[in-house]
Amino acid sequence: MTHANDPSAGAPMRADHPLSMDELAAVIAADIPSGAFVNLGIGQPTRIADHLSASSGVVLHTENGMLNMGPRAEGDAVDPDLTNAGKVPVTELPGAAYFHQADSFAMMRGGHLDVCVLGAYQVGFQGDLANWHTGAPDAVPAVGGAMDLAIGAKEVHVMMPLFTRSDQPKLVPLCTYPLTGVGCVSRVYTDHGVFEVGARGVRIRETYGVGARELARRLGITDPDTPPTG
Amino acid sequence: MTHANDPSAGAPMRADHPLSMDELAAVIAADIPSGAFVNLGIGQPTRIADHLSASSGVVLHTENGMLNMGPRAEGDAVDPDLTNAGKVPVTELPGAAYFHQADSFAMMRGGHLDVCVLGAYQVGFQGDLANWHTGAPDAVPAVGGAMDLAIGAKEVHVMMPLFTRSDQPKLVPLCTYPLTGVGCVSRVYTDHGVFEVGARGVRIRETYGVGARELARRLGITDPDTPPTG
Amino acid sequence: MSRAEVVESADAAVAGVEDGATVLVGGFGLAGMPFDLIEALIRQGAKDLTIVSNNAGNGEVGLAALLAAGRVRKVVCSFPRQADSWVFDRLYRSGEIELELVPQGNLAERMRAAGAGIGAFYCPTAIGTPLAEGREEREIDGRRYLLEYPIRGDYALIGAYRADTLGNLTYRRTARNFGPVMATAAATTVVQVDQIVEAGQLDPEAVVTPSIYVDRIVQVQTRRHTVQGAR
Amino acid sequence: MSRAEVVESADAAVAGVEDGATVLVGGFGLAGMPFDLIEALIRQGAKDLTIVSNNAGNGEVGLAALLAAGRVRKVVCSFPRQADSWVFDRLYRSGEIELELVPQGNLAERMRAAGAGIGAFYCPTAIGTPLAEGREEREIDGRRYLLEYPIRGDYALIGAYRADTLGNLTYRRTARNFGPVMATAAATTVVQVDQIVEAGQLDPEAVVTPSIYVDRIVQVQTRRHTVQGAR
Repeated sequence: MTHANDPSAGAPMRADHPLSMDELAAVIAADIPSGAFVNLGIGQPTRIADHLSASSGVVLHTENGMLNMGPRAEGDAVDPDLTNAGKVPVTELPGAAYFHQADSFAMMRGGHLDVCVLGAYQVGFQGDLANWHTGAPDAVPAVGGAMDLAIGAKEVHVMMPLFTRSDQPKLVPLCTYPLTGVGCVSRVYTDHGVFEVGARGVRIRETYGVGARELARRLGITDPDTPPTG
Repeated sequence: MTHANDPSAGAPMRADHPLSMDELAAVIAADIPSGAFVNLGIGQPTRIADHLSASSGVVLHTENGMLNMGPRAEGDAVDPDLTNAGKVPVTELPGAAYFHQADSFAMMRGGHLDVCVLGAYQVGFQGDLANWHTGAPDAVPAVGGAMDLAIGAKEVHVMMPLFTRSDQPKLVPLCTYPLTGVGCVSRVYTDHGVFEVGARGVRIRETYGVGARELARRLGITDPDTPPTG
Repeated sequence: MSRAEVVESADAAVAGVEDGATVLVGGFGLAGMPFDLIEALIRQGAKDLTIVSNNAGNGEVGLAALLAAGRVRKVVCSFPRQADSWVFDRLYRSGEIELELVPQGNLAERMRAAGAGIGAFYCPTAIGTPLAEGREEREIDGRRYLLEYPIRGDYALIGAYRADTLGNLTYRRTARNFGPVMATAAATTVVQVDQIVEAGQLDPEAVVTPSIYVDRIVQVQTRRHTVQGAR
Repeated sequence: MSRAEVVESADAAVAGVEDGATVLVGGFGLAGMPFDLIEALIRQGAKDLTIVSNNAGNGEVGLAALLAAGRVRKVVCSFPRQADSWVFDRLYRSGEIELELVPQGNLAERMRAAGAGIGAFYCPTAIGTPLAEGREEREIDGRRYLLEYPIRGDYALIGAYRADTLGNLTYRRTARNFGPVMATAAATTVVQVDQIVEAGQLDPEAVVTPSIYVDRIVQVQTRRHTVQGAR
């Protein structure tokens, strides 16, 4: 099995405005290599499925035990025995397979998924991921399969708004929220731009409606690789 | 799941002659509790299957990946894709299930089999088992699933002639052959008698064509539990 | 002996569950949840239970009803917080219930280990996170792992689709989830199914849980529920 | 990317196997052995191979033919000694081939661990025996265990019954044996099947190896052999 993702694969999108989450989902979908095995996290990342064409041959995995998951089920197609990881009724595509939880997580943890796309509270410049717990003392913690995906998928990508409602960056030098995984994220898709992160630090791949220099300044990115235009 | 075997279950067989391996197989078959899940080792123990009635509800496991294995296949029923652990073509009974090797050995090692019956080179008074390697320097060693059964089945029983061709006992104070498992055997069925072995030492349950005192003397058994008659 | 027993009612199926028992409960959200067995367990009355399940109940049904009845001392699960997990949330916030949070893959693999005779295993999940606390760490081939121990149940209550009279099981779609793993990890495995057929009626190639793992089977009119966008 | 490729010949299926590679070879005796892939591997010419398989060849066919061709440096297996394993026996006794003997359950579980991301695991098999030598021991809950590490393959060559065009597999009876485990443990998994069908033609509940584990598929006229009473 070869490495699923080529950083140069996504044709940079030139946008003069911050992207909606739906536009962002289309950007991510276009980046996913044909034939890849992909897990889409609950929440925003599930939108990506709507932008994957059947001809892409992308196969969706859902951690509750299925490969070749189809779109959300509507009306009579709803079967309570067939849901995605978010417990939303979905459908089955030709060539689907069902398996139990130990087999499903063996698949995830054994490095067989090419890409997973997760939501996040924060991502660190080195690729640390925080997406399971705000750390608030009265919060009920819940982790699900997030930590398994973080260490298991060949490529862990994040889809999130770049700033909180109170305008704090969610791409940060060091996460302050409890971690889901260490150094596991390689790419972050946001409404304001796409970032490569990891051991060598953060690099801005493209921006939407903001200049790269301006974005780098707001986030405190000093990497010289950051392209001068946005 | 409850303990499969009751030491008092086998109605003692009164025989005035050493048993043939086939007669011994019948003794063992009669001891196997109704409905038990059983693995029969390659070689002599496979004969036991011929003495299990369908009404016993005993379910045979074969470590190459099947439950509810049927008798040896003959003629047109031979299917090269359906063999026992000895690679002999067998048949399938109603209610059979197939599974792969990791699942099959999970079943064995997880303590789910009620009884396995294995052949042996030697058994120690404390229940040590030696059945995989003579220790001869020019021998090609082979272990298969023997060590997994030794640690995995709830009850490990041995079926063997009590003496070698050169008249050496095979039930011995301490095994001299390389071990398959430590203290794992609880009962030894032989042509001359049946023995309970284990941490408390060896006890003669019944004898065939020889007195218990005489047998105890030949084997060097000093346990006072040994019954006085044979 | 170990042969599975077909019983006449969900009440008969859950007979004997002791106070303080550890009970593995199948289901991912509501898919695969053994509603009838849980309701029978509520009637049966065992208390001070430790429940191992992926979630901690949805709405007022199934596991949530057992929690609401005050029978559960501790929940071991991966994802208690859901849009409709108000029963658990209230008990947790008021300190009336203990929570052990386990990543979903560890939950599954630790039960598999229990069923497979594995004493412990090294897994990279949760390295460097708060859930690594108190766990032994080891580096193998340059990668960091945590040592994880088996999770065993006194009972497993699971839902399946079809059983044959010997106890072989098949499941439906993603309702399969934890059933096959829990069936291997419990001393006594109790299954509710839609349909019981004669031995020989299930395709031996398609049996998911072999009969050796099943102790009691009851046929019920399984109700199925959906949770829309809950997790 | 990872999507399985249907190739036209066994020769195309084994293209690229490097000298010195570790190759997992399916089959228990002759049941499930991928004869056509092995013959293609002999033609392909890779040498100095490490072969991981349950046995070490029967008669003159399959694995025995690969050994006879002098391509194998080392065999990792559980049961080399069989009535008709004369090829291996000769090479072993003359010191021309190395043997690593692994209990059958460890062979399977160590490959499963490789496929499942488990760094190592504790198992009671072989405790107190010569095969425990050099292994780390640990007591857990009063029982003794040995630490076992994953076995990974560069390639897996396996036989299955049906594949769909995506690479989902089903097997036949006990020919299933090591196939599903090996498929998860190799960087490149190559499968010979009796029949390739369109996606959607296999029952999703009865798929044994999901497509994600399969890289190359070739349809062949599988020959089946029996070994009478060999082991």
